[in-house]
Amino acid sequence: MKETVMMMIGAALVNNVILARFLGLCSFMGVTTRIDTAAGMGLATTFVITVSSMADWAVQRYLLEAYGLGFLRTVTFILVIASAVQFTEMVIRKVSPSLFQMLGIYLPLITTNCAVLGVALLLAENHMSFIAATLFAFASAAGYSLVMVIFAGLRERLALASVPRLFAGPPIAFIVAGLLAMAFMGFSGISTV
Amino acid sequence: MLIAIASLATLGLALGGLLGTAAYYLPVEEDPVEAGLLALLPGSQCGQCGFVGCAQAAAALAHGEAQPTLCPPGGRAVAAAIAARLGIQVDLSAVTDDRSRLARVAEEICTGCCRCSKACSTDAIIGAAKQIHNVIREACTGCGACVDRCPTEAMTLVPVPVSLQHWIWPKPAPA
Amino acid sequence: MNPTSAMPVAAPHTATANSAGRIMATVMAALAPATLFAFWLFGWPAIYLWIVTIAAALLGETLCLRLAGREVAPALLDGSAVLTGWLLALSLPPWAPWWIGAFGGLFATIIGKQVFGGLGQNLFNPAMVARVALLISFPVQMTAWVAPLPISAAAAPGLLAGLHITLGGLPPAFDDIASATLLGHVKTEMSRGLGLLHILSASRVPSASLLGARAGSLGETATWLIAAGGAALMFLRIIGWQIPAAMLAGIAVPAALFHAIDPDRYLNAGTHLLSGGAMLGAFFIATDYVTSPSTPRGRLVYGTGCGVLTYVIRTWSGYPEGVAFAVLLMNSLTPIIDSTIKPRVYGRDRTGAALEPGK
Amino acid sequence: MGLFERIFKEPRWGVHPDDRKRPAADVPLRRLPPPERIYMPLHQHVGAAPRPVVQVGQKVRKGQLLAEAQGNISAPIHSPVSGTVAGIGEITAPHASGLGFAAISVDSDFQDRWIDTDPLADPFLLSPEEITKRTAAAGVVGLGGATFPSAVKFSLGRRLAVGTLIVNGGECEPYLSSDDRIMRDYAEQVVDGARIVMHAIGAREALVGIEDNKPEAIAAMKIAAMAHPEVKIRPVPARYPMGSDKQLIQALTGKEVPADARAAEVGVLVHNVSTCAAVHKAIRLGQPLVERIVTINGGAVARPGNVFAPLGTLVDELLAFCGLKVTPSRLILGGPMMGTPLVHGRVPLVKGASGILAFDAREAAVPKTGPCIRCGACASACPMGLLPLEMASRVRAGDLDGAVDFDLSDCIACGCCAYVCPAHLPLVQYFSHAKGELAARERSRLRTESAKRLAQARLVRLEREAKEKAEAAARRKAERNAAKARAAAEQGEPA
Repeated sequence: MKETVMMMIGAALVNNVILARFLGLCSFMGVTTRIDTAAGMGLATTFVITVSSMADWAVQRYLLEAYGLGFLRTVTFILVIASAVQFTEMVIRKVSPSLFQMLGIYLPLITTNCAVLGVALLLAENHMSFIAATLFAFASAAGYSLVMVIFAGLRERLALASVPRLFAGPPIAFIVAGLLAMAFMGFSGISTV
Repeated sequence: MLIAIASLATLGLALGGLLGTAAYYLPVEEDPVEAGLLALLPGSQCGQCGFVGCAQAAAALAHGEAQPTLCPPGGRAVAAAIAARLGIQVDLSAVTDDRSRLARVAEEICTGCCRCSKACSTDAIIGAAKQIHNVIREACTGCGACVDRCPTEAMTLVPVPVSLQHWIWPKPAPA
Repeated sequence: MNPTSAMPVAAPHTATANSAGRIMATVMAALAPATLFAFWLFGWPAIYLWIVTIAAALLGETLCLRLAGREVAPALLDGSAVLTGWLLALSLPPWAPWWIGAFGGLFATIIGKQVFGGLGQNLFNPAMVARVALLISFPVQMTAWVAPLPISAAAAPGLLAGLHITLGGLPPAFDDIASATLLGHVKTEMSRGLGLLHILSASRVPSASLLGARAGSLGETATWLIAAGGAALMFLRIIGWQIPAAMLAGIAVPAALFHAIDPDRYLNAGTHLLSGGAMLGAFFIATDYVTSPSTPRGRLVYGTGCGVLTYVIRTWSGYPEGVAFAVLLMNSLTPIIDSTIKPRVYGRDRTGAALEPGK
Repeated sequence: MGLFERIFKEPRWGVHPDDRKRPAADVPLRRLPPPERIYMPLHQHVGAAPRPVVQVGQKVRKGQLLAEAQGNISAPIHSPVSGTVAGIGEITAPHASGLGFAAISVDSDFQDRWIDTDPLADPFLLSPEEITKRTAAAGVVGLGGATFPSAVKFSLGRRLAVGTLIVNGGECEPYLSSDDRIMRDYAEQVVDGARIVMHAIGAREALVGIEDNKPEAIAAMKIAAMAHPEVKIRPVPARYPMGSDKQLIQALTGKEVPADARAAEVGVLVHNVSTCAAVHKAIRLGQPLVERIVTINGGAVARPGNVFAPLGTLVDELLAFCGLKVTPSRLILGGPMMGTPLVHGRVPLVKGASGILAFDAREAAVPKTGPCIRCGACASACPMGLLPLEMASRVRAGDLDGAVDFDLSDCIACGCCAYVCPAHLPLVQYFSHAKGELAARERSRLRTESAKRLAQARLVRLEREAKEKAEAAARRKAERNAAKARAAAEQGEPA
């Protein structure tokens, strides 16, 4: 129990997908201009990461390892992820056309969001149980969503600040991301997973 | 090798089938964006945006081929509404607002040819043939379509003076 | 008689005499007693470091304003750069080499503040940005603490010796006064598998004395003077009670709870409150206007977050002290707190809907 | 106030500026002799402008109708002097823009001959409707500055069965003392006016809220109200903006007016003390509203005080009457917190002007603005519970909708936020600008909609015309064919 909690905290905060592993940076910079968009992206990605990690766990265990097809791992994982993304896209388009509009190109691009593949590959490396793998994937995704929303909040305020022309736009966003990563370093040592 | 091909093919087929089923149960109606945009535009088909009419402008907006600020008669209200509908940020400072100009007939030159009233998309010009025409202020959008049609240059656009009720405090100078 | 001007002057036509500069000056006055006490404890090197840090902060500010082509004098006179440097100096090891202060001061005003557009625009507390950057870049220098050696003591470095320490580093002659902070000492010993009761009963434990004569940063020693300065600021309505109270409670409540569960593993609440930057953080750092929420209820949430995160980082993470990290983390949440926790508007309920006329 | 309270008590709304009401408030009321010419603006109230009914050269008497009300919300104006109508033209409006508006100028004959008034011994025998009608005919509007036609409020109060009349004697603006003066010198008129208003709206009680920094006014009003237990004098703490309707209602009754609703919907109606006195004059004496008490104050004024002056008097003449020590650096109509800056002194006195301030250079100095440090002083000062810093930063960035999300529409422009701002940001100007922009946007949206309706109507018309044309052509063709067939048949018959 304690190990599971520590593992989840580690996945969400200490080794945060964005701030510590530097994965999923394109959506991190791309759809964080508004909090609600970032939250929508976080939810969509959380769903995709959790579902595809579960499926990938099964594929890894019962297909790739069982038949010695390790070399096919990336291809099959991408296949599974792409399907999950397509499914998510359909649901969002049906349920919230405006969110669909706002996420725009970044929604199909979840497929190539390295955070998704990254988490799946990490799981494949670590040989966790199904439950642990699912929780790890969910915690990583939650950490991703948390940072997305925090960063969107910061950028919303940044949009109102009189940033010097030289730093306006991506430069200041990267500086903020760096400072945020620095703040998250405070968690280091809580969990070693 | 065969196992690899077979397993990939099976996986692909299974996922494809899943998605197909999902697509069947989650159909999406025709893109409502264009219709929504058309509803926001003035519909006077004045052509100042460079498109033939408002429907074409709405289509261009929906496909991202035009800026939300394309509609001069709509002013900032329409530009802001379009930007909100498309979920994009737009700089409204360049959009002029508040019916700055109105058409006026110079009565001493007007020949009563009726060309201007035919061009007006909001029926804002009244007057029968051989009679001096006049502009209904409330109906004029200041689009200027009549100005081009007038053979005697009797139509002009004149600025509307700011009234007490319409005066706006200037934005404070940046500190 | 024709007093026309190009742009009409909008109401109100009268204003308070208060100004940003006056607020900063008051905060500095509130900090002064604690700083002087710490100077007395740590002697000349501490004074030199304090001067270097503030000078670097001012230099960074001037440099950026020059580059941006903006007026330098008004921005310097508002005192915010001095205050940033001052707070940073209070959070450094008192005998740290000069370049720690110089790097920190420049980092604080340039990266922490001016790249955002100057006063009021930054998202993170500049002093804490610099402290964290120093801590993760120069862990050795940033954890080289010394035991207090009052300026009046015979062994204390004098004017020139002090300068030598600041410029050239700690000479071997003073090796025996090298010490650790209480929190740092506990963390190191516990990582060796020792229990808290055992650690604290051993000799050579850094003291947690009430008066504050112990190893630590300048702002860590004079706890009661810091608290008194903070109370004065509250009395003058410069800061509200919400952030300090919530932050101290956020540290004390979990500390008391865990201490009650297992006194061998968790320090008690009093030690937590009197150690490290808890007081300085609660009264002077977390209360920074720019990077904290602007509503009373938002400040309660923010303060509680600062306190709890401080406790969590002190207790479970790799760092012995967590105030700086906690403040930065809560700074990052401030925009979200501000956009979700709003005061109730007259004539509306908490959700923003108009009240029912019948009621 | 104890230490505990200072630290832990939630700061209340509002601010406490130096009131600077004295010595002007203590100087006895003076009366301005009729000026040579007055300029009576047509549009001195909220609502439609009245229509002039006099001609140039016409002889008028004091109180004679100059322009009659038009529409539901409007008010007539009457001549403040006796004399000759000199013209109908434009004069600079008491407005920050310095734009002009229409006014009727009357040359005074210095006789001050009133029209034949119709005094009324007992107004309580009249029906409320009749009182409302007479108040409307007298041109009485809210004299506290809102200038909403009083009679319209009476009808509203009657319709919504308002039980409580609140008489606003708050006068929380610094420098101003015209309401204070009217309560001290004409307390009977105010109390009688309040009772007439109660009768007109059917209220059971009247609560007179007076800030406790006016002890003389409170004493005078208490004596005047002694015989009328239904009129209750209620001192309220002096705190700006206590004179704002919503805040005074809350302080006196504990009720809160819902957003986007009128005070009458929670069973109260607010009238200013000067308005009550004007109602008294209109009903008891039959005198229309042609003059008012105005405070002349400020560092540039030699003999500050309150002056009884005919409406339409130029500000310059009022200032000359009180004397000027130095050339004013700024002229303000109203109080320093919400008043309107005037571009020059050739501006007429209007019904809603409770004070004219002539500031010397020291008072008019505009502090240098700095960046917002997010101290939140504005948020704790805001009597409406808004977040001015958030609204202003959004307006500054051009995000008006974002400002509206922070309830910009609830801002009453009281000026507390800008007053307390340590960075001296012109917050009220940001909000006024945004409100104006939003109103312009709304106008342009309505215009777009109407243009769309017109365009559609035109399309329908063009279609109908085309159809009618086609039908007419078809009919003609059918007729021709029929005629042809008939002709063929006729030709065929004989054959």
